[in-house]
Amino acid sequence: MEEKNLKPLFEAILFASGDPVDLKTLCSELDISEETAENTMKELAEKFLSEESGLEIIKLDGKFQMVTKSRYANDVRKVLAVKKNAPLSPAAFEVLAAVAYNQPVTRSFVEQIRGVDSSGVMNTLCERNLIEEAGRLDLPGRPLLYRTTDNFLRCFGLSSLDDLPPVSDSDLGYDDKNDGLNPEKNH
Amino acid sequence: MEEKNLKPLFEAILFASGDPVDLKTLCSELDISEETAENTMKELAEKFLSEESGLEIIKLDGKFQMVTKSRYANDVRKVLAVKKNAPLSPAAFEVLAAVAYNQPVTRSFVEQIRGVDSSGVMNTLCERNLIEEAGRLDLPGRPLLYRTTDNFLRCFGLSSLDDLPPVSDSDLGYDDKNDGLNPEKNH
Amino acid sequence: MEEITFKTEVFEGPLDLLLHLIAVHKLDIYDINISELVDQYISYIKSMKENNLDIASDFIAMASRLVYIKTVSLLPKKEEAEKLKEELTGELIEYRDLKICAEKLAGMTEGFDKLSREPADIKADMTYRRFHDSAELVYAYLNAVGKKLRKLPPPEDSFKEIVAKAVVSVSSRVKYIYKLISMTGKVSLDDVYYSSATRSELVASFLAVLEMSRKGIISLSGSDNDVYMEIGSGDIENAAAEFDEF
Repeated sequence: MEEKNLKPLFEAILFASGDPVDLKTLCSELDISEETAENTMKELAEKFLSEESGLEIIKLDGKFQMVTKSRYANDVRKVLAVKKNAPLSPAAFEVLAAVAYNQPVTRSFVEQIRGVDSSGVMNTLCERNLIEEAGRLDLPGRPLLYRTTDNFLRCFGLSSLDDLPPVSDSDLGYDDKNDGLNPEKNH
Repeated sequence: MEEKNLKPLFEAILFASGDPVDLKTLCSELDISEETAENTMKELAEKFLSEESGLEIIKLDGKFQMVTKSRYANDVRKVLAVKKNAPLSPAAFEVLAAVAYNQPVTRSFVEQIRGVDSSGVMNTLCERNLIEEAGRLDLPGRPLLYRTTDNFLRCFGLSSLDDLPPVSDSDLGYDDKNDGLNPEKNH
Repeated sequence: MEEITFKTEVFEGPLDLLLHLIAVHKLDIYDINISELVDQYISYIKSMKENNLDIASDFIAMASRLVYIKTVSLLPKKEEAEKLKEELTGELIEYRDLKICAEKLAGMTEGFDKLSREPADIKADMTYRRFHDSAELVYAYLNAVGKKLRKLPPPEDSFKEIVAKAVVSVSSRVKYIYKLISMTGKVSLDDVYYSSATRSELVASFLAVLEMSRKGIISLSGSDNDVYMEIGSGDIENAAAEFDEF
């Protein structure tokens, strides 16, 4: 590998990794000497030291990591934390309702109800402390079960799950009982 | 906030976010004008364009994201032991095109254009974060609507949906004049 | 008919196959020669069968649609046939444009190599703090299960039946008509048509007469309003196997 390209490559690797990167892995995967790698990393670190950059490269226990300079931490946190105020999407509402009315449920049960992949939405709801894990189902693969949280009750002004507004079969438009939506039958 | 510090701060924010960052969020959280933000982002993007850097800043539908330059992808994947995703199938490209050019669309719309069942492909595209839910259509059965994601824009090198290549008659790509694909008759 | 040379090609669906046939056989997409297209399409489906390929129901459904258009276009009133052909042309053009767009997208995937990173762990408390009326949950739940309420597409079996009807009818009508002529020597076309109990039987009878006369199994004589069928020189035994494919 031509040496002149190593600096931007190292930069790309450190960026994409997030975690500290072991110099030994770098050397063996890119087939370069440890000395070359060490020098390249040093040059790269110097480049980032300038006032111009908001990032720096730190060395931890023989590994290198790209991080934001600490003086920007507060503003970074402020901007990134904005997400936490975002209202729920319609999809998130649907997943939340599917969990609330059928809990505890597996992810695939929710997906079966909605007919679409819902894993991203379920992760968000966990992160936002509206649903949580509730053990595993005793089936092959031992899938995770989910239930709603106390924070969920608070956000919807409910004192317990018994207060959930009822959804009747006629609301769902079912006359036929064999609709496959009955949770008991699905587990 | 002093303007001279904005560039490194933006760099730190884009780095820490990983995801695309909305310019509006930046402006409101940092209390700066949209013009200032736009200019700062432009300068920052230019800085990364140099051969020296392995990163670049791309614009996606009014948001900005820091990513690695594509020429380093193979080496980055090798060092970080990331498997490259399987390339998309021709069917996946068809579904993507159907969604991209007509969004938001229902699954049955896509299936009508293609003439074949497309649910499996659409689930895969959701999992790979190339399309996403976009509410439901106000029709009996309330079918889900789909649209393309910011990640779709990134993967196909588009700044916005307006950059989608046009479908023009001159592009029909048939050489034979007697093929019945005479553009004059088309419209 | 031309040798089937596209055994290894994979088609995304019936529309894809039709576009291929139209291009290969230089048909006019804006004025499709429907009977040639039907012949090409059916022979392709047959070759798929011979190669033991799974034939998706979509392909069979299109076959029956094409045969129907062909049948209708043989009727004296041309309007319906024109309408059906226009519909098909519209779908083909729409699909052709989609393929063009898909190919363009397939050629611009460099961005798949622009790698991002996991968001930094900023230790923010992401707990949801907005308040909602619990009635919103009911609404959301109804929406979530709404998908289930959607009229499900007919099961594959029901397509089989539609196709099977046409299939069985044509070959059974061939046998029936052939027997009829064999016994009486000369049969009026009208008699056959008027004896058809259902629309699908009428269509099948029409197709049967058409195919038999094309293959020379029967010959037609008489004037416009008074056509008679007689046994022709064609070999019913060889042809019979082919009818069963319909």
